[in-house]
Amino acid sequence: MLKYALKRILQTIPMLIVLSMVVFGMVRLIPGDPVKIMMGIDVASDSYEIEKERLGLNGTIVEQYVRWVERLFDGDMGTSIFTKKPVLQEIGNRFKPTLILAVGGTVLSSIIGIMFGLLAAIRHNRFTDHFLMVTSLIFVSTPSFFSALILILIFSLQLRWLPSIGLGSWKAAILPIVTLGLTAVGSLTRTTRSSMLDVVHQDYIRTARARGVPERTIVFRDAFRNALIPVLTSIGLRFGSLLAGATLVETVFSISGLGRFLVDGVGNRDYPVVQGTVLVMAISFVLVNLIVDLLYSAVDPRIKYS
Amino acid sequence: MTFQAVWKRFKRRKTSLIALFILLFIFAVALVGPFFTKYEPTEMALKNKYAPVSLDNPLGTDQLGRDTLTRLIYGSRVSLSIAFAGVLSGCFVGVLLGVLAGYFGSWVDSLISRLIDVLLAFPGLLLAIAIVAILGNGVLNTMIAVAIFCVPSMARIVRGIVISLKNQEFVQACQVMGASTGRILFRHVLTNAMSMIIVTVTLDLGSSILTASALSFLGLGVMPPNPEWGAMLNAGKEVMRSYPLGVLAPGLAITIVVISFSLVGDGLRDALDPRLKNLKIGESQ
Amino acid sequence: QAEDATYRDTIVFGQSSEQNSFDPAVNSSNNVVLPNVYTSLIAIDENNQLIPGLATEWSVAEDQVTWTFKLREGVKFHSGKAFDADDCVATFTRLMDTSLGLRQSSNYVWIEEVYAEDPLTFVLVSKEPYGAVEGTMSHKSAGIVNAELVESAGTELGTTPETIDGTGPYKVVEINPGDNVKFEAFDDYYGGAPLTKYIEFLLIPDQAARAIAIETGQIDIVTGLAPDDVERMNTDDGDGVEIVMNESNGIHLFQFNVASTNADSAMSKPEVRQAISYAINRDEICEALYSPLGELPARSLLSPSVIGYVDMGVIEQDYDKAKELLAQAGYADGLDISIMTTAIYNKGVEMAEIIVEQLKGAGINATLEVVERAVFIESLEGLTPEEYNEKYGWDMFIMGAGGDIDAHQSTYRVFHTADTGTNENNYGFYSNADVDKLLEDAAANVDPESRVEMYKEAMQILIYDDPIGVTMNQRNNVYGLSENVENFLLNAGNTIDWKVLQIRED
Amino acid sequence: MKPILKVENLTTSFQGEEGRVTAVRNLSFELHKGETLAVVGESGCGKSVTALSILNLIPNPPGKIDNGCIWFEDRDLTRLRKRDMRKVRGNQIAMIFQEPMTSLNPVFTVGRQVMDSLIIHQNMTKKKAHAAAVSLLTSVGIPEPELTVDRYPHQLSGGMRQRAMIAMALACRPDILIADEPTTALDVTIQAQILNLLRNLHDEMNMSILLITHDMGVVAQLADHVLVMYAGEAVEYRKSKELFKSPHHPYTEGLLKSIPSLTEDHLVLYNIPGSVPPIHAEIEGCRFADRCSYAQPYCREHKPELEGDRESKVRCHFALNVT
Amino acid sequence: MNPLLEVKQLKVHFPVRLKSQFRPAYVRAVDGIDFTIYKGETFGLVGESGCGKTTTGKAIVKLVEPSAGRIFYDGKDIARPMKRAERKELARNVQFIFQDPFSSLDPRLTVGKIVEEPLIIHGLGDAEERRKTVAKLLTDVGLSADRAQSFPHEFSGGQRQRIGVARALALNPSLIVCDEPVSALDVSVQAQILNLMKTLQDSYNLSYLFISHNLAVVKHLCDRIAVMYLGKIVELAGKQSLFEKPSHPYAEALLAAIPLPDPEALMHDEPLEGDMPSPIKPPPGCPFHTRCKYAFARCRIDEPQLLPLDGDADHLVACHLCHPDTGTIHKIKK
Ligand SMILES: Nc1ncnc2c1ncn2[C@@H]1O[C@H](COP(=O)(O)OP(=O)(O)OP(=O)(O)O)[C@@H](O)[C@H]1O
Ligand SMILES: Nc1ncnc2c1ncn2[C@@H]1O[C@H](COP(=O)(O)OP(=O)(O)OP(=O)(O)O)[C@@H](O)[C@H]1O
Ligand SMILES: [Mg+2]
Ligand SMILES: [Mg+2]
Repeated sequence: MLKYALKRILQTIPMLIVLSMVVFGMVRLIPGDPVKIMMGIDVASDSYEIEKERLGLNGTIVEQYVRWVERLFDGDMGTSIFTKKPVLQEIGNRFKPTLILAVGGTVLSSIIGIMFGLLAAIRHNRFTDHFLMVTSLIFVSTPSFFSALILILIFSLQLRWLPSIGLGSWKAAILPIVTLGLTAVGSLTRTTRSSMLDVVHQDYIRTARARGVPERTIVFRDAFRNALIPVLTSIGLRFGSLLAGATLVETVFSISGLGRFLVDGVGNRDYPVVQGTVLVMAISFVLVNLIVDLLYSAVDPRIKYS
Repeated sequence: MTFQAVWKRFKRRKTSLIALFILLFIFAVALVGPFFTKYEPTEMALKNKYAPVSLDNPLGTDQLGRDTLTRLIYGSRVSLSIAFAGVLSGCFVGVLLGVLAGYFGSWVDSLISRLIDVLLAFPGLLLAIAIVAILGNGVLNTMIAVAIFCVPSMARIVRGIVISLKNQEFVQACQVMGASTGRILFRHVLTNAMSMIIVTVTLDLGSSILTASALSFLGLGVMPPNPEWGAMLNAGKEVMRSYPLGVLAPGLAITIVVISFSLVGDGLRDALDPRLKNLKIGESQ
Repeated sequence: QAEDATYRDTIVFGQSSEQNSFDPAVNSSNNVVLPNVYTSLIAIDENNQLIPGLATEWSVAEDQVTWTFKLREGVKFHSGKAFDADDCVATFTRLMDTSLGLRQSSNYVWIEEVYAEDPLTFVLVSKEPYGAVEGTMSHKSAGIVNAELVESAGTELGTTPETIDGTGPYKVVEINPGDNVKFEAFDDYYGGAPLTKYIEFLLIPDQAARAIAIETGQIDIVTGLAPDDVERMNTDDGDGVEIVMNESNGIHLFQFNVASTNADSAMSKPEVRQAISYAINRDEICEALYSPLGELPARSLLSPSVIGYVDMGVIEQDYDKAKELLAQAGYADGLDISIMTTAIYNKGVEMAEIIVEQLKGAGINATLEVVERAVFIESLEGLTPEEYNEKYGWDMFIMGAGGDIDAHQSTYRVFHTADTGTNENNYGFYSNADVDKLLEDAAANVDPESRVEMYKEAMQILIYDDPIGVTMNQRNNVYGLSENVENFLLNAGNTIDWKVLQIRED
Repeated sequence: MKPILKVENLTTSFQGEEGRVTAVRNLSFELHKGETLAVVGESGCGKSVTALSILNLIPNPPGKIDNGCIWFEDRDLTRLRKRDMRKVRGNQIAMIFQEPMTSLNPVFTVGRQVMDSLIIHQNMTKKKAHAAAVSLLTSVGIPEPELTVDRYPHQLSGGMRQRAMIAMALACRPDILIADEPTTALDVTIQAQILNLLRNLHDEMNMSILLITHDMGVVAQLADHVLVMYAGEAVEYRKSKELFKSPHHPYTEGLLKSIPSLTEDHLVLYNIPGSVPPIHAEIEGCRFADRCSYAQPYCREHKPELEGDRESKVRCHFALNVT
Repeated sequence: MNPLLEVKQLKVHFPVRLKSQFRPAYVRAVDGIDFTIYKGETFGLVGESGCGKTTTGKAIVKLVEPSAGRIFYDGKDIARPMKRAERKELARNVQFIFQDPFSSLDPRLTVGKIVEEPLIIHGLGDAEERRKTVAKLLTDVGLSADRAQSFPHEFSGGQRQRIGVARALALNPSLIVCDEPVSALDVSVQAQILNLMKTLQDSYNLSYLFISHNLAVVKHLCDRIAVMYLGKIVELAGKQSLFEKPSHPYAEALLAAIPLPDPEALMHDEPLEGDMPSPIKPPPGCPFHTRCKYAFARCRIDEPQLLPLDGDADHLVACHLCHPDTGTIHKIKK
């Protein structure tokens, strides 16, 4: 088990290296002078060389990359052109709200999605099934920025139940998390359902029936545990899309998170910010999938030993 | 399988059939609608702003007195052409990579798989934002973002199918017969993967409309006055209290089109290959 | 108000953008915050009059270059340090040092030297007679900073609550970038203890979200409302929101790129520019877009509240005249131009969209390009005409003008021929020898009456004879207030006097 | 003697893409205490469906028992309430399946799955059940039962898994064991082990076994009686020894003759021409007539019934070797 | 008799990545085997599941790369990398019939197309000629030629296997590798296919490499038989000699394990204990020693060679019991 975990962790390292290369290369793909790009526009000609050196943009591309990574390890992601502050510090200030949204959305959508999926599978091809599938289809297909507006109009403006901005209190967190979570409910419902239906047709379920195991136990113990494996993968993947989707929710609900920071960074051509944010988001996603992978082994003994 | 057989099976799912008709209707409107609209998409009647729903303006007018229906129709052209051009080119590349990786294996596979992994490490929207950050705004760049967004999942799906097909005995039979790689790929592997590819493309079309509209909603994709649906929604948001249709119309348009693509995709999956029913398609959105 | 009313200890502002810095020498955001944290030698009251600030009285010597400021006694910084002339010296010495690269330094290049005559007397000597000394001294960038902090904080000044130390009624206690800033009343403020304990500034970039936030009581004061929302809040009573507005000292303007090489350099011809100006119906635009905000067509390139303002009237739409002018310039068959706009100005996109439609009537076919903030800013970063035309090539672009209390500050930098030849300040490469002369003379003149005459002459040229751009609407400062807010005092410079601001408990 | 299990006129069908498909038609047979009855026949002839019907495990939809009774201890299993049926399953009638690879739940230990029936049907405590599981595993010949009990199915080989399946089925000492092709997926050497085990257990516990297989070798080794099925119908029911000696139905004869022999050499193997009729085909006369070398025009028009005495039945107008 | 195919010291090792291991391990699917197939004969390969039968067959038609060893077809080494022309040349001589009649036919092509495919690949004949050839082939394997337009799913398993045979015959090969062609079929259908294969052998002058785990089938069809165990051949002999005198303990046990379809002949021998070891970590010495009831010390250390039994060059056995006085005894490694 430990060995597997260790191996899995080591496996992500090459992945992270390539990832960092891609993010590093990003800025280089932008037409124009990287020094100017990384500095914003106003770089005085006499300080150009100094800035180039400071930004680590001197030397060959390989040297530059190595230096960039070294700096990353020192926690240096450069300085924001716009706010003039260290990017890492800025990201640190904004990471929590995004994490709350993504984790909250993941938890919410997992609970609803798994519930829906289970119910739909149990009532396969009956009204409940069709109803839940259509509902979850509507959830995935409605743009979150659209549903966010509608939820605000109803729950903030009309009913005055919930705040429409910020993430200051648990009450304020409800609407954004719900908006974000709903986008993932659909795919989790689908995965849970099809995975359940898949499992229910497996031979070992028939074996369990032949042993006289009560139907309820079969569904919740024998089938569910097996069905959970693809659902876990799906949850891991969903976390990524929620992380990115938080951008939209943060925009509508005026939450100062990573996503909005990224979008502002793009709008401001603040490339150090864009680079840093993209890197942090992608790494978080990779790490979450690593955790999910490790969780598998708790659910699926085949991974632990084989 | 013949077209008739597929159609017969497809017809059985009523929801998918309805969705198909909705899509066909929307395509038709996007194609010929502009010849029938009374107004230009940018034509203003400042005196007539926020006109209520009427015969002249079936969906009312916006804050500049522009006819919302007209804009919606023109917008469908933008949104759909971004989706189609982006998805088709992205999926083409994805299929190519997937086939190469799946069929040739070894280092080609390792290389492509790593590339796919890295692209997949960027959640869809993040990838699109990053691409637009590099390329800048505009319709063309949004298409490119959508295209790149489609590549990794398609490549992964195709790779999986190709690997499983490659181990199918009928493909090995061709190898034993001395068939060329090209023949095996095109005649046997691709044709058998085609139904899955078609289904994936259909589902990708839906999710890329969501992505493209999300980009323009963030002010990063298509810019006004181009009547892309996401951009319209963004613009309408400011006046949504005075003119709810400005948000509702594009929002519902996006939702309906995306739902329809999903339903058609599901229907196609069942119709094209009943065996694929429980296959999990690459996660989208 | 009722005697027994109780008041809340926090007032929350909803803002559309953040303060880009809390260093007065760097800050280039609006005037809402800084004057309440730092105070300047001269202050501006709610009637836009100059009143004593940290200086109780001031005078200029016979030589017209030596200004002496008597400083207020017993003033304290937030840190508790006593204020004296050394702080003034440190503040201005810092501003004068162009090598520090501080954003506001360019407004202080006219100063020859500063010194402290005694702890409560501060002397400033200008290089030449300078007409805008009082205006400049009242500017938020002239907010006095703690001399000790200048030493110790260096470039960090204004980045954290610890490095922000002013003499204003409120001190900064918490900064959450991208989210909020919290202020606490400074009880030792020389003007008396402020009435409300805390003020919080919340960043809400989205216009619709701000409107909803004020209507649902999540915030107490809001700016940057959409005209539609203002209209609704104004008419629909019982929603608990009041609209307060006053005339600001800025206008909207579509400026010409005089150096454009498009269509045989059409833009270099005054007739063409005049024609465009005549083709536009400012009333219609203001009516359609800004009427709820009470904004009318601008009557000058300056606002009425600016020292040096003269009413220049409004150009009425006249297609015949426009076509005639075009024909004179050789474009009887029409003209193709390109217009740039951006959403960072309230209704900036819609305004341009209407302009495009209106220009059609004069046979001018305009294409519109909507750009993001970054592209907008990038396009103004000191490009030569060649660079500009190659990269962007716009003939006309949206711009805000004004913003300061003295005409000199609002005109010289942007209308005078640029020495550098770039568009760093003179965005449209405008150059007119007469205007240059008038602006130079007005700057060196300390007599208010004759200055006004010179500015009037310059405006005639800039608006009518050799237009620099198309003046659009005179902007208003518009606030939405919870009806419980009391003592909301606002001046044209968009500065609110926080120390008297209060909000009743519901 | 009263049979322990009596199937009467069992008809089970499935809803297919092209209408309903009858997988088992009008099937009747008896299983006696201590007896091993083998059900043989070609793939798809309805053997598994018969087994599943007995335990009411036909997936519904698409499947359904249309008709017939299954008598067990004076109760008709087809009409039993779900709860009562559950008490029969695994307790009085147990079943093992063909695929030992997929018939065990991969996420639970072998022991837990063996304990399951004990806990459900005999209300054993976990501890007791665990001990019982160990002894069960021992009795089916699994080496190191104390360790294996805590292993997961994928850690066992195919043969071991099948032993575990058998242990699971025997947990409650059922009256009837239904074994659906218990050795088909296994290698011959492993098959021999399992057959040996089944025979020993049968002798020890004196239970009745319903053995489903298509391997006549396995039948010969284990069965007392044989029921031959063809296209959903029973065509012959005999004592095993007699059936191998002198088959009555032409299909049984063909089946036996087409097996390549280890002991004799044939230049050409006998074979039954043609193939099984499509399952949805409605045939008026004898369903085997098309492939039967003895068929007469009469056979194609008249449907034969399963006739004979208690010990020997055949469905043929012109039954062979009948004295 | 001329050797048609000679396999010499063939090894096929597959790298596999184990989930909890860093370095790849190797599955020694085929671990050094030798045999020869003569013209016109049927050579049988039997053994338990996973012992490497299929892999051997696939190596011969180049579906897997041998890790070591040589394969000579008609005297030419075909185990080395080949150009496509050579590959095609080989395809015309050596063909393959697959085990699974369901997955070995492309579901999207008609039966006619499937059988025509090899002709097209090799550019044999024009469309009309090809149509005729296909019709003849279908008739030869006992299908009616007018079913060429049907799709595979419209056929039963036995019929599909006939289609597979027709496809293999299309190029008129001399050797067909048959990988358990009848194990997925019912006995009654199995007999049809076996008979068909015998008939075709005569009319097409074929040699077969017949892979199966069913000894009875092998006995019926084959002239010489090799018994494989864990990637090695443990016994190779003519049919008669093998069935009368199985000399390797494994071959003996295998024979004894087959249940005879005769209630009078009940199995009485104790069956073989245990399972085949994993080919990733094969035991040292004789691969069979872990299950062999005769195993003695030498078996655990020293690997027996495949040598003639009692000087009979046609009956080879790899067992120390049969060759007590050969080979060297390896020292036990500490
Ligand atoms: N779940 C199902 N849905 C539809 N048809 C089914 C189902 N299960 C069985 N059938 C049909 O019932 C018929 C009998 O199947 P059954 O499994 O009993 O055959 P069998 O005799 O056990 O064959 P085998 O030897 O291959 O196991 C088959 O034709 C099959 O197609
Ligand atoms: N591509 C491959 N990668 C890794 N291992 C493989 C591969 N192909 C076969 N093997 C392994 O090689 C060994 C021999 O396989 P092979 O298919 O040759 O056995 P077989 O004798 O044909 O068995 P069966 O009777 O089950 O068909 C098995 O352990 C198998 O798991
Ligand atoms: Mg069966
Ligand atoms: Mg094999």
